Amino acid sequence: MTNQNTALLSLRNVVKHFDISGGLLDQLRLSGGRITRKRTVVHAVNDVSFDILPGETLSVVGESGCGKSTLARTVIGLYRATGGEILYRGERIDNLSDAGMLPYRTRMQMVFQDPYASLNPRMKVREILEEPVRFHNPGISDADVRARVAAVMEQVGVNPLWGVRYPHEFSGGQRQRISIARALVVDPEFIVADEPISALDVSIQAQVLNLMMDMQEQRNLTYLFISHDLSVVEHISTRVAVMYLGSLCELASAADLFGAPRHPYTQALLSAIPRIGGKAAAHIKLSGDVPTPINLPSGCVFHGRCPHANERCMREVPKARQLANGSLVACHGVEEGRV
Amino acid sequence: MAGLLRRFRQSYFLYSFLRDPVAVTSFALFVILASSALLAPVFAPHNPYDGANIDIMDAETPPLWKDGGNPAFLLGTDNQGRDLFSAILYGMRVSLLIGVGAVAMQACIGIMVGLLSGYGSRRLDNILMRIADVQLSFSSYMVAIFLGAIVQMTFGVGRYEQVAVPFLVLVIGLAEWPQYARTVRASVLAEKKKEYVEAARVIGLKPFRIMWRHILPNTLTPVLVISTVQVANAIMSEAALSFLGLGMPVTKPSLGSLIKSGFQYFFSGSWWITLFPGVVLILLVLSINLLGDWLRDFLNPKLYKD
Amino acid sequence: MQPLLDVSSLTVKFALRDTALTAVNDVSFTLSKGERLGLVGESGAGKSVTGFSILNLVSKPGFIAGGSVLFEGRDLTRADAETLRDIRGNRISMIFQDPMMTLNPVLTVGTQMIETIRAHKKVTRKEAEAIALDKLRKVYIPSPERRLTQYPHEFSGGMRQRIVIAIALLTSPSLIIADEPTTALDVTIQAEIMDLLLELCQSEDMGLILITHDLGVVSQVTQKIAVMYAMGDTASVVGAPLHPYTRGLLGALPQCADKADCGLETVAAPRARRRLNQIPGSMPSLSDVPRGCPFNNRCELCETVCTTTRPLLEKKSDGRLAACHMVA
Amino acid sequence: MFAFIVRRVAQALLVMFIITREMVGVSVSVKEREALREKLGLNDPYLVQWARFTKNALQGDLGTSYFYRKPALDVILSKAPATLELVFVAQCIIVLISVPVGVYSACRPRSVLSRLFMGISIVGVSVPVFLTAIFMIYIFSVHLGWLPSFGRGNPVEIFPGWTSVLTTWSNFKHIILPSIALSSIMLPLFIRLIRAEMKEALETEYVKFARAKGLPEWRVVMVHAFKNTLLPVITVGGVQLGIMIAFTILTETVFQWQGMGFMFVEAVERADTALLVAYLIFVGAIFVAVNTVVDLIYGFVNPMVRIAGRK
Repeated sequence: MTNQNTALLSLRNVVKHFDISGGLLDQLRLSGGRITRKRTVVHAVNDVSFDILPGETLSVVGESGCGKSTLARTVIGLYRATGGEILYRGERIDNLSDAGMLPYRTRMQMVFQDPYASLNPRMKVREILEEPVRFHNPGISDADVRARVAAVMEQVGVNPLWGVRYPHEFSGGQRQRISIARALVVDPEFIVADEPISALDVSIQAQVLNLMMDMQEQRNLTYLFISHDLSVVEHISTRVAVMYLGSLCELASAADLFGAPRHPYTQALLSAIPRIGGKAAAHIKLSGDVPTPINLPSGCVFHGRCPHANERCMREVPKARQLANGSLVACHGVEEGRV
Repeated sequence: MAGLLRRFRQSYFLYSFLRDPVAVTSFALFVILASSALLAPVFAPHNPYDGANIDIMDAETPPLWKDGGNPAFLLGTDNQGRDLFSAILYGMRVSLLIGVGAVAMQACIGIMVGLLSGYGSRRLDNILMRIADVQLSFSSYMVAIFLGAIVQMTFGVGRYEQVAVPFLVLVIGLAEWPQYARTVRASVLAEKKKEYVEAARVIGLKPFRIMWRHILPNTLTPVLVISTVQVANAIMSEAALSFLGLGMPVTKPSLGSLIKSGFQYFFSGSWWITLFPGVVLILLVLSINLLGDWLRDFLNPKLYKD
Repeated sequence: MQPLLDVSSLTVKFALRDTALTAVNDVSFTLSKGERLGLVGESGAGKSVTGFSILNLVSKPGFIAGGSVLFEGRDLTRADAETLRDIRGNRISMIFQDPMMTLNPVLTVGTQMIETIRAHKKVTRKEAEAIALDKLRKVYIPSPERRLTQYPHEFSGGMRQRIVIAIALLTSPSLIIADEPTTALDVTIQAEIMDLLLELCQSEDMGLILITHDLGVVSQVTQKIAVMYAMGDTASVVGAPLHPYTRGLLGALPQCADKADCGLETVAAPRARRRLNQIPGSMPSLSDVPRGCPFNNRCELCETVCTTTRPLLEKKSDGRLAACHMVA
Repeated sequence: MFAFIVRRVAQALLVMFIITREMVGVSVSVKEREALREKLGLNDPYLVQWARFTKNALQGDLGTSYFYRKPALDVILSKAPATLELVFVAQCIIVLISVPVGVYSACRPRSVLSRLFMGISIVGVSVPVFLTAIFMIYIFSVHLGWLPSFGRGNPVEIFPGWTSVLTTWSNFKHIILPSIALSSIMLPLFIRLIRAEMKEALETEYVKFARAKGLPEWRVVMVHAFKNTLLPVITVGGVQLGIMIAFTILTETVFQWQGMGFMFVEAVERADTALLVAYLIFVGAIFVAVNTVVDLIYGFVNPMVRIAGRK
């Protein structure tokens, strides 16, 4: 693991559970003539640790329900972690009050998935972009606010004159640019992007990806990039983390991960990407479906579908171990040299 | 201001309104009814509240065009000799006043409760929604009738007259607020999940500001839609209460109490005392309902397709 | 020999209050028995509408405004309701995008399968049930007898899509139209479903029209690819695309920018940070499709003729079809 | 299922608590109040009063009617059959008309007939029940003389304590006008509800899929679309049934129908508080019961609830 002092953001054993059992009444069950109380807990993120280095793009990939979006929202402070620590440049931020979190709000920002839901339909684009500037710089003059917003709009490729329009007057790609602009107006150094392009068409995806890469270059941004699209991740990332059912399976540099995946789940996932001109038959077939995060399997969460699983995998939760090339892999099989 | 006016004139709202003859007609009808009610003292030939003006000898005069009609009384008189036309104008004013007032009250309580319940803690939500459930499980009529009975009993008929209007506003307002609370809560819950709210939280805005500035404006469309229907319902509720003798007293009649006062004479030949206020009541409610219908279709594009 | 399906100059419009918007304009393609065709395009390109109009199932206010769909020699755009009903679900089956929405939540899987068989074949319930069980086994549903009595929400997403495929297979159709069959599913499940679909098409000698936005999926499963853009048909093949839109689309894919194995020689050499090739602007909405070639306002090859005359789909020098003035 | 029953009971108790609490303190008039207060124990703390009232209520004692000089519950039980019968017939009218009309106008939204239905329905919503009743009496009783204008005729006792007008035609004639008047306010709502839900169901993917499967049109409409429409209709239906009982007050007043509603208005005029309280508690109980039944039916139609209940 990288040195804590150099990391921009560190996650230490982060756990996030959601209690969805509802009120006390819903928890009560009549079983065998006795009333029992049963909680229903979604284990969205389980014991995830990694560092994000300044200037890199760390992507988190996984199938739907694997907890990658929850992880993103826990990092940015939308959810409060159930356990573990989140450190920003060495300072703990996961237990701060709203007021204590305020200084970090200008340093960390977020870009959302749905370009239609992420902009308030009742506010003009200019109002949407000016609000964070005014909020974080009380007493700033109107002219300064306008100038700052106009500069950012220019940068992301939205004509500042269009600020008087409402979001519904823009196309999906343009909205996503506005959404990026809203994150950038407070001049952050770290951006969490939760599936920022998955709701867009292919030709628009390329535009937005290019914009994100340009912004990273110009502003020296660090990205935590959440996506389920592996080919996009391969293209944009410095390092990639693979999640399955709330647990981290593998974290490696993009080249290592896509060149020589080590974790059986990563291997299966990569083989499933439809490659243009590739052959379809080469898929590694996984048996069964993804279990629900409500009743987690014992031991390794992947053992039910893993072709290499043995008795130890059912019993013992694998720890993430560092390999020679710096990758982290959480698998007994890799550790024992079986896989 | 001029710019706003111009934008309104070019808006799709106005365009589709003008293209719908039913909407235009009902709007015109509503404007005529409402303005003649508001300006009742100007239009009405007599003042029905002024006892000195009323002569019991004029009672049950038929409308002008019937045998025995009196040119002074266009639509005839009621059983006390009041000019029916004037009484209807004044009565409509009372009905509208109570309807709008009650809805304003429902909306105030309902929006507050809905916002708190949708955006507040789950426990608060549970408490507020249970109260709303209980309130809803008694239909508003029942609550209103019961409270009406109690208040009339405690105040006595004489003093009841003075408090009738605020009381009816209060009772109809209290009876129907859960409609608003549920509508607002449902759309707050839907809006709360949207990413623009999360974006506002990532900016660091305070919950109150998010609730007020970001969520509330996005819940107003359904509020607008149910408001029209609620005004119509409130007017009908008032009429029903008055018809049961628990609403406006006959000395200060609303449309409902006019209908009631005529009911017992209806089958003995004096049909006009009930018929004319009844028709006006129906036209008033119908025009509001038609407008509400159009508004709902306009604001809900899913239904707008057909 | 006549093709299984011959779509020629198909035009679909949507009636609005004052005007009619063209959603599909003059689309033509053919499919022979057992052949697999990919229909590719971005959202709004009219690919789903094309799929539905083959079965004459365009939902209101849409309507087929011209052209013909010849299936086994019969024109489905002019067929009467009874003929259509006989072909739908019997000779041509459809698979929809979201298996969550496709199956009726209040009917058991068994009911939904048996009603399909009995709508087309005179069989008893028992016999219909036997067919249903057989098809469920074909799509690898474990313990199918028990599954027949369950409701859709008791299945996972991948299982549901298998059931939809099993329903499509019930009457052994000669053509399956699959409208984005894996878009709502996860990558690993998606791969399984595509494999299954391909396997079944090959073993039963069924034709397939695969409607998707994913060029990767299409290139693995189908033999022919038609690319649609803003209501038009700009057919070409991925190997070495002719039409500037198809080239742009491929260049926009990260996997093509990263690797040179897409057969795309002309993709701009990757810049420092591997910028993707981007098509400027976005797809026009149906109400303001430009005159001439619908792609002209985003095309780098655009010339005067492109803004005046709509290019027709024609054979180019290497025998492939493309609708473009600028490609020889 | 367990949580459901507990919640229902708790809710019912809460409803009852609020009703009884609100009412226990209510007195008849200012003059009589003081004398009565002591006698009825109204000077005790509210909770004590409430506890006493509840204890009595649980033993079936809802107090004594001043006017009838009988236990209030007995008075209500003797009036209840008339009201329930009226509601039942009105409900039948609503179901029999709203389902076909709603389904038809959802399937053919642009046809002249559908537009006519919709037009009539919005007029129907806008006419108050008592006006419908008055106009109908005028037309069918006074003018045409076809149907009786008031009363219940000579109801026949079909069970001990349950008299009915449904058994003979001459009695049945009495219920025609009141039940139509009562259904007139709910019918348009149901037509519109069924139409809206049906239209939504007809646009779902599974209906499209059913068509693509080549099913006959009647099966697509009546099995695939209509079965899904039932769920919201049942939910709303339960709530509306409660409101309908409230509307019987108006209907029964106009038609002098000797049911609970008529009795209620009389009790208001006679300041018979015990009877008023008993009435509200009785109606509240009916309401809770109806809602429980509706929830059970809902669970029966909706497979997802059934599963959730089984857990």
